[in-house]
Amino acid sequence: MPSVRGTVVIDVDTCKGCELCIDACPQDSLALSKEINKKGYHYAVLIQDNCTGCVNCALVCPDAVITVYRTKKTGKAEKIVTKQPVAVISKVQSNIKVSVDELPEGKVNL
Amino acid sequence: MPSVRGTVVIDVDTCKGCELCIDACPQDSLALSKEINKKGYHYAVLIQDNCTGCVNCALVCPDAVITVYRTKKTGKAEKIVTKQPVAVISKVQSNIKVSVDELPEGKVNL
Amino acid sequence: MNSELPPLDSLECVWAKPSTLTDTPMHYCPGCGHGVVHKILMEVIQELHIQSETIGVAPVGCSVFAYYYMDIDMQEAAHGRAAAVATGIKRMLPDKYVFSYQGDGDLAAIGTGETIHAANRGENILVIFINNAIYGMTGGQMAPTTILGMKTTTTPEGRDTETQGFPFKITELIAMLPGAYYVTRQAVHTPNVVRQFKKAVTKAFQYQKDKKGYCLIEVVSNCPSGWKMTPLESNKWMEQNMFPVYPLGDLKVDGKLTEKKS
Amino acid sequence: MNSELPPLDSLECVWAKPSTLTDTPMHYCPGCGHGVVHKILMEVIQELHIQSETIGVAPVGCSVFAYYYMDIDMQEAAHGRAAAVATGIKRMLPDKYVFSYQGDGDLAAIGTGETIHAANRGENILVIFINNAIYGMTGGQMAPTTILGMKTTTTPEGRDTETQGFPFKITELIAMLPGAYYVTRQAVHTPNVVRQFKKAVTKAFQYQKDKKGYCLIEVVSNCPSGWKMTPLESNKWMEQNMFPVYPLGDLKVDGKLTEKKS
Amino acid sequence: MSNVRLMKGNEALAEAAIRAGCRGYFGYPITPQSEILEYLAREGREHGMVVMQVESELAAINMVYGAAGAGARVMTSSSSPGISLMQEGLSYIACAELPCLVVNVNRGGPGLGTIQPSQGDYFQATKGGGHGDYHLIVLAPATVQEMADFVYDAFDLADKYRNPAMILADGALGQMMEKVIFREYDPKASMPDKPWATTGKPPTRERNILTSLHIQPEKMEEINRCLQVKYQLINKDEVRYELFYADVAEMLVVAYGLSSRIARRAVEMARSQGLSVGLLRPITLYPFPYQVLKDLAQDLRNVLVVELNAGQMVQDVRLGIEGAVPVHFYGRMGGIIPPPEEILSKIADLGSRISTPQAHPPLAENTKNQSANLNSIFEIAKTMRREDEF
Amino acid sequence: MSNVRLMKGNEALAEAAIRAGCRGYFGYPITPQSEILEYLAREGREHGMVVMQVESELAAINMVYGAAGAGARVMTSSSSPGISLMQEGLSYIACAELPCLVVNVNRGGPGLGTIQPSQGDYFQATKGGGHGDYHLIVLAPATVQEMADFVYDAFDLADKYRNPAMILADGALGQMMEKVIFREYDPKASMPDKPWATTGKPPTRERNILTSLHIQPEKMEEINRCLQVKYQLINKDEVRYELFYADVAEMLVVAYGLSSRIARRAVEMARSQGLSVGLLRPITLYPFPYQVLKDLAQDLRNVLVVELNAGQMVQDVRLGIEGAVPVHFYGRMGGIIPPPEEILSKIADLGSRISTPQAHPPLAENTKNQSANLNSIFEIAKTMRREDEF
Amino acid sequence: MTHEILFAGFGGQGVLSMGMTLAYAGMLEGKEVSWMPSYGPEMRGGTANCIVIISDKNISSPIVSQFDAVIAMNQPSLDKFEKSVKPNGILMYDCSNVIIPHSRTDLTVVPVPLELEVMKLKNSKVKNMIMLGAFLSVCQVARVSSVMNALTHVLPERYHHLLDVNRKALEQGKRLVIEAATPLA
Amino acid sequence: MTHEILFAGFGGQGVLSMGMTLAYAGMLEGKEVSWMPSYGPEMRGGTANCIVIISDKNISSPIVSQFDAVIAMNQPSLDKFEKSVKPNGILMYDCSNVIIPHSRTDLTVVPVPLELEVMKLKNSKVKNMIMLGAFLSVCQVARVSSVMNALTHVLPERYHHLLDVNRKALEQGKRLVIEAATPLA
Ligand SMILES: Cc1ncc(C[n+]2csc(CCOP(=O)(O)OP(=O)(O)O)c2C)c(N)n1
Ligand SMILES: Cc1ncc(C[n+]2csc(CCOP(=O)(O)OP(=O)(O)O)c2C)c(N)n1
Ligand code: SF4
Ligand code: SF4
Ligand code: SF4
Ligand code: SF4
Ligand code: SF4
Ligand code: SF4
Ligand SMILES: [Mg+2]
Ligand SMILES: [Mg+2]
Repeated sequence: MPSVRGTVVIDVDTCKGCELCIDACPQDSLALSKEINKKGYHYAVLIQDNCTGCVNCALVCPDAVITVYRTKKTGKAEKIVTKQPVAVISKVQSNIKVSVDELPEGKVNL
Repeated sequence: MPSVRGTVVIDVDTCKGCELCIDACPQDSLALSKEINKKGYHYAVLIQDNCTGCVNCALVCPDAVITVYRTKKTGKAEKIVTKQPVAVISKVQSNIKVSVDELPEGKVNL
Repeated sequence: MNSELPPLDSLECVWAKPSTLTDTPMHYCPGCGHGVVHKILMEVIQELHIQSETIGVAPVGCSVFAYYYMDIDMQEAAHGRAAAVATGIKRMLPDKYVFSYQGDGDLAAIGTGETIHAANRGENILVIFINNAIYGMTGGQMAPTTILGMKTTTTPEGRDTETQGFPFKITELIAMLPGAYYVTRQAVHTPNVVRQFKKAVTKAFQYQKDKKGYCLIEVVSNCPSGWKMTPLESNKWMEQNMFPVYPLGDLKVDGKLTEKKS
Repeated sequence: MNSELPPLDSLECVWAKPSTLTDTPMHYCPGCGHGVVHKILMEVIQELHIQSETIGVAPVGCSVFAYYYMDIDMQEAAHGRAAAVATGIKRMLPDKYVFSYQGDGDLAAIGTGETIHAANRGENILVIFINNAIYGMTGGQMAPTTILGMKTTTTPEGRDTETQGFPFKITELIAMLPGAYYVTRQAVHTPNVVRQFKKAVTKAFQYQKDKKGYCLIEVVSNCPSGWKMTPLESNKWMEQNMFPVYPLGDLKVDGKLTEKKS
Repeated sequence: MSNVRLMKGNEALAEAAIRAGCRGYFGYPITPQSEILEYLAREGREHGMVVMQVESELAAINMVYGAAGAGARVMTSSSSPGISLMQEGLSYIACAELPCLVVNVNRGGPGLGTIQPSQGDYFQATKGGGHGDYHLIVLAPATVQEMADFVYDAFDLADKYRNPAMILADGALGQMMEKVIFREYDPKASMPDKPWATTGKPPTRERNILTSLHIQPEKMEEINRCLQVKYQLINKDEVRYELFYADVAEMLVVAYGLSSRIARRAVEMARSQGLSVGLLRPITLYPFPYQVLKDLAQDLRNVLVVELNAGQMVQDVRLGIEGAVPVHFYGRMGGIIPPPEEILSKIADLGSRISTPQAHPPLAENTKNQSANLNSIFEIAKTMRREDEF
Repeated sequence: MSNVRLMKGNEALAEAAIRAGCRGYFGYPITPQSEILEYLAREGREHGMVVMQVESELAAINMVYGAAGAGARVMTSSSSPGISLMQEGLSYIACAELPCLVVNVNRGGPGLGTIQPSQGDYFQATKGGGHGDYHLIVLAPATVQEMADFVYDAFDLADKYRNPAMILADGALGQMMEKVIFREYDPKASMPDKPWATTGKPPTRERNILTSLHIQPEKMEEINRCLQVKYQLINKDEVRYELFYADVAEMLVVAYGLSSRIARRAVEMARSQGLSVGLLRPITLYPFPYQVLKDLAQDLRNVLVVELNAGQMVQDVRLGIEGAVPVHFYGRMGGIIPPPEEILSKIADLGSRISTPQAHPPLAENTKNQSANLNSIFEIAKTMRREDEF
Repeated sequence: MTHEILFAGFGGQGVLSMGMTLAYAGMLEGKEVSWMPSYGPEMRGGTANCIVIISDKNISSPIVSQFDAVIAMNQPSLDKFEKSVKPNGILMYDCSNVIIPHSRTDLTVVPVPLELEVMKLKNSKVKNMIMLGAFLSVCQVARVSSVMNALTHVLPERYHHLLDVNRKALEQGKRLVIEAATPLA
Repeated sequence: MTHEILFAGFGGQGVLSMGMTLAYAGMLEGKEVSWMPSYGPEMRGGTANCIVIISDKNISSPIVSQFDAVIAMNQPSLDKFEKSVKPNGILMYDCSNVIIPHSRTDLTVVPVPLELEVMKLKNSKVKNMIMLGAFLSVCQVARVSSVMNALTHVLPERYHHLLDVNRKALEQGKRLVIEAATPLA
């Protein structure tokens, strides 16, 4: 059992099952689920409890859906701000606003 | 007196008096005229009979108004074609033609 | 699985999505490098506390929707004109941070003139250049950086020099310009290169603060959809085929060409 | 003066205006390098007997009227687009000779994209690039190649890098592109450099015949009017101030960078 | 049957270009027309065509200039923003009188807009988006078959008049599939000699110069007058349109391209409901069938113009009708395509008003009761009825 | 008297830009307007303005986009071919609703053309040379004084409506000198807040996004409808024109910019000869004074439109007149400026015809007796009378 | 006779090629045909769809809002387009994926348990052909043989090894409805 | 009162600045003024010219084709513009460079032997000011003092050392015509 223990929380609804985290995990702690999420993807899940909290998976995750925790203080904690819910959509112009509703899912040709 | 003798003929009406030929002549054979031509320029003239036909003046003349002759065969003669009068202006399109009349004199801003 | 660990709130969070990224799920294809670059860029902006001083420019390309994800003021630019738009912003707001985020089609094809002249003027901006060797957004056509022999929808027989010319190494050209202060080529497909990339971004913003001039970070990246591969295949293919043509590393640091480069 | 010489018809003519130049007097200012370049270009075309196989492209700039003087088929191109127009012609007529004749504003400012991509494609054309460090035709504004400190109507205090960036050495960039086969920097202000220049032009047409690809001949030239000098002063100024920034010589021959270059 | 195929509009157009003897294609990808480039990259190259994806639309149009000047049949294609980038080049091409084909598969604008079908580029295509007095010959296909057929016609007209021709389609015509029959066409037979082309000056002729520069205004005016005479000839001889039921109609619907098909369905529905409605479909947008409208105007009570924009061709219709009867407008924008029912209800609405012809509303009519407060634009827009005249 | 100066139009415009609080100029040299850049490079920089000669017009307009988006008053200027290169950028700016000033010192086109004055870019300026449904606010100065004054007005209108404004001048107005008085103007007082500008998102507000991309057609249509409502407001509130003697005139001459001054002299001459002629000078070309024409039409017998082009504004005049009376056209092209006497003789000619109002001639009227043989275009053009309707 | 048919479902369910195959078949039988896809971005929770028109006469509008038949491959499509079927028209849907069924009573409704059927063929990619086969037995808009034929043209050559399984799926779908219909009769 | 004056000659003869100086002087006297150059290329054998209008009222057209006065600095200008002088107008020209003199008889014609005069001043660059001075004594369109004043504004600062010689030239021109006129009187 590694000296540093950690764990990850994955937002499975937003995960796209790209497997990059799985490939990046030095502990082989991750795998794809059998189930699919509501977007139709098999998502990443923690399959072993040997996670060291090394952050590798989080670094390569393109969708930023992995949050990593550790049991031991690293002294870096103050640098890491846990995601706060933020209001993301703004009325940007007197008469034109960009709303999230119009954001397409998946590839768009322009 | 140099072994090779030559001379130049200058189209004084087209000369713009830039003096580049004068500067380029190793024999100091050239100078600007006192008179002005019909364009208002003092033009280049041969002032000494020490021309060697070295072609320097002709090479640097931007307006190609100098013709150079030599007394001695150089073996290069066949490469040099004396200027033949050519018809220069063509009717280029069914309805648009470029005519020399429209060519401006001197700097044009576009 | 995690049953042996204490509950989350007794743990220390060591990595979380930066607060400068919005909660909007990204529209990118699974495994696409754009997402990683977005994430790191926003992480650096958060860490440097410059969210309120940064203006981003997203021209056309898959990342045209970047402003949905980046929680900063942003302008969408016409295809190829990001460097000009960024110049306009920066010249009016010289004390703000300005970056553009451009694809290879945008930066190295239609925007060649703007790209090179912004660098040559030494515009004090950061340009993030995603080189995925293809036009992702329009469905997989050849990009200027497409490597020889590579098949795309417009080079069905593979890119050949006769009609299509050579893979265009614009980053090498830009490094030669006196106005360019920091020019580097990075990637984001493994944890280590992501760490490198983050350093590069941090450095570039610092340079911009110090008014050093033009910084360019090329990211050699994948396009699983355009290349018709799985994300993992695409990363492997990228290492094997793109890195030889586009080797990673710094080309110019502190206004000086690196050894490697010459 | 010539009274001691035999009459002209008993002499041998060793230099005369090439028959490929029309009789139309050129509109250029006295002492302007454009005329010399025209003359040599047409001389080479005459000597190679390719008048009937050559198509020239003259974009906007002082040389926009080149087609009045060159007795060959010619197209006038929009400002900056000569490389694109030449590409269009060459691709339709691959066995003809195609050249473009461009100023520094045309080639290195508005036409940067077209210039670089034609080179990168290795278009089998010859580009003659007149670098006079100024916009001659529009009355003496700064060009991308204007040297630092040089006064023009748009840099009344002299070019400074802050607003205007650096003198843009596009020829050096082009030499780096694999599609470029022959890249050289020449001048035309003394008999000897004119001879050199003529050799370069001859070589470039030969390469084009052999389908070697893109050739670029930069001519560092004067603009007495724009610089507000006499022709002789301008040539001196050019030697003293421009040659250090734009040193003459070959940058790339037979597809290989020269010693000098690296 | 081998010549009958089910094809996307974009592909049909590309295939026709090959058959029309097009020797060069220069383009840059943009949705919704990248299939043209992609199809030609596959099929065109096989037929020896020079097919180049180049660095930009600007480069593309100028390569077309050079290549057309070299005497070849050549083309480019793009969609709205890309076509905007070509405006300088088009003005040069028109003035130098170079025949070529430019395809605009119109999408919703302005700006980056959407990729959905639109007719928002009508003005740009017909009035000249570039500088100076010039015109493209503009053909507006309404079917995939016409996407193919008009390629031949466009090249032929371009060659005949030494004038750039444009096919103005839209995203839907580019993407939809229909049956196409490729008619027999021999490019060699229909291509005129091009003695003006810059192919290298043989000793037997004087040199050819292609230019649009004429520094003396007198000369430039002469050039312009030549162009105008040419446009008059085109206006006299090349107007094309289709009329449905117009002979017995009180109301005339005018629409082109995709919207003409929707309108036609609506007209059919309206007639089956007993309304006296006809349809005019301009096929050439430049030259525009002004005279047809003028002739019809006598017997009409009402005109309805349907476009996928905010009202552009409606100006040409009004110029043709010259105030003889009211001209109404119905438009959708941004890539929205109205179903026939929507047009039908507009027809029915106007039909019921036919008995009381009203004065033609001024352009700003609908703003009358609106507050000038700009902050409320958003609210105003929400309450605006679509059939408002804007 | 210190504020009274004798200046070239280009210089007056540049000086006014400094006084109007313009903080950024991005441009590229082109005759006949390079003096604007040159003046600002001298004087503007002294006043702390960012004055940049950049790599192209394309770069310039997109720098304007960025800089305007950053909340500053900014501008660019060019002449015809350069303006054509800006069309994509203008469409983006219009859709993203960024206020800025674009100056077109129109020269003779199409193509490279001449450098002499022209009004050949009217369509491009007023109908939108770029793609999609958008409009610039277009002001047409006729004096050097107005070259200066309209800079303030253009910036104010641009800011008020968040819309790009254009000053459409011509080579003569740029090059001629007249007396100019720079009126008091406090940019700070007249510049509205720009809470939408991308200046960096403080924690106190949501982020600002400037875009013209709306991938869902419904959204894009909404954007378009907002724009159209804005244009209606502009049409309602911002139409500007000048009327001379129109109240008592049987014939109305319509002309703008330089040609309006020549026409005005001609009208004065005609009136002194007893002819009943008035003059309408549209000052805003967009919005166009349609309603004024409609109102005047009742009492007129005849309209003559004078332009330095082949007939562009005449279409807008016809749209306003709606067939009520014949609308004639007189135009010179390619940089030719007719003297007042030339217009006078046209007025006199029509005046004598006033008693027998004739049907409005079709557009192609003058080609009727012409052979369709294209080879003879050159000859036809030579014999064409200039007052032909084309 | 004119048939106006809408095919709708998630992107990736083969909705577009289903329509394209039918259109091609119509063309093979000498009819006028049009196929209009909803191109562009797949909207969040939206549907991909295409309109196919097959007619003896020229087709005026390729876009209509009321259909003779709607084939819905998922719940959102059913929800969205049920109302777009003309009175007495056909509504066909994959009932294995649907929680809220149809509600109109003036239609010929054909729910098809695609999940079940596709398992029989051990190939989830051919759902669309099963559905198309089923549709053909409800509505004789084209002969099955023409559709079989059409497949050869519509499938890119690199997929021609899948021709057989696609044809089987078609036939299975066709039988399905005939069988289902028999006991009812 | 409105004066419409045309100055014409070769480029380089100072024709444009002659007009500009007069226009400036008019402005200094509170008049409306306009100066319209023939900008653009100097045409082969053509003339540079400018139209100056000075008026008490607003100036409508800055371009006219008939002038109250024409000042021609060379033969081509005389040839071209003699016909453009209004009846009873003024035609003034440099007679030292003219071979074919004027022919109209309905004008006040003032031939000025500029070559001669300029030699007196030993400065060939001030021909234009001599001519302007001469014109001012024929036609009181502006006071000489205003023109003197105007010169300060019209001459770029780097040429201000030439102010004096220009003023002298003006005066010389003015005297010239007065003297010439005296014996005639
Ligand atoms: C003027 C113009 N031309 C073309 C397009 C279409 N277009 C949009 S993005 C793009 C290229 C995308 O490639 P890249 O810049 O490499 O970005 P990626 O999608 O690969 O990240 C093109 C050609 C456009 N929007 N505007
Ligand atoms: C689109 C466009 N922009 C600007 C111009 C004006 N213009 C004509 S030539 C020129 C630059 C001339 O400089 P250069 O290319 O260096 O040629 P040179 O005259 O110095 O030989 C410019 C800006 C133009 N004709 N077209
Ligand atoms: S990298 Fe992220 S998106 Fe990809 S599988 Fe892992 S958690 Fe999911
Ligand atoms: S934090 Fe490290 S060990 Fe834990 S799952 Fe992620 S990559 Fe594996
Ligand atoms: S040929 Fe040589 S020597 Fe003779 S004049 Fe010319 S430069 Fe002088
Ligand atoms: S170089 Fe030529 S133009 Fe110049 S002075 Fe000599 S002869 Fe005359
Ligand atoms: S198309 Fe390519 S670049 Fe675009 S989002 Fe998908 S994978 Fe990424
Ligand atoms: S302006 Fe300069 S480049 Fe142009 S002709 Fe004169 S000297 Fe030559
Ligand atoms: Mg890319
Ligand atoms: Mg230059």
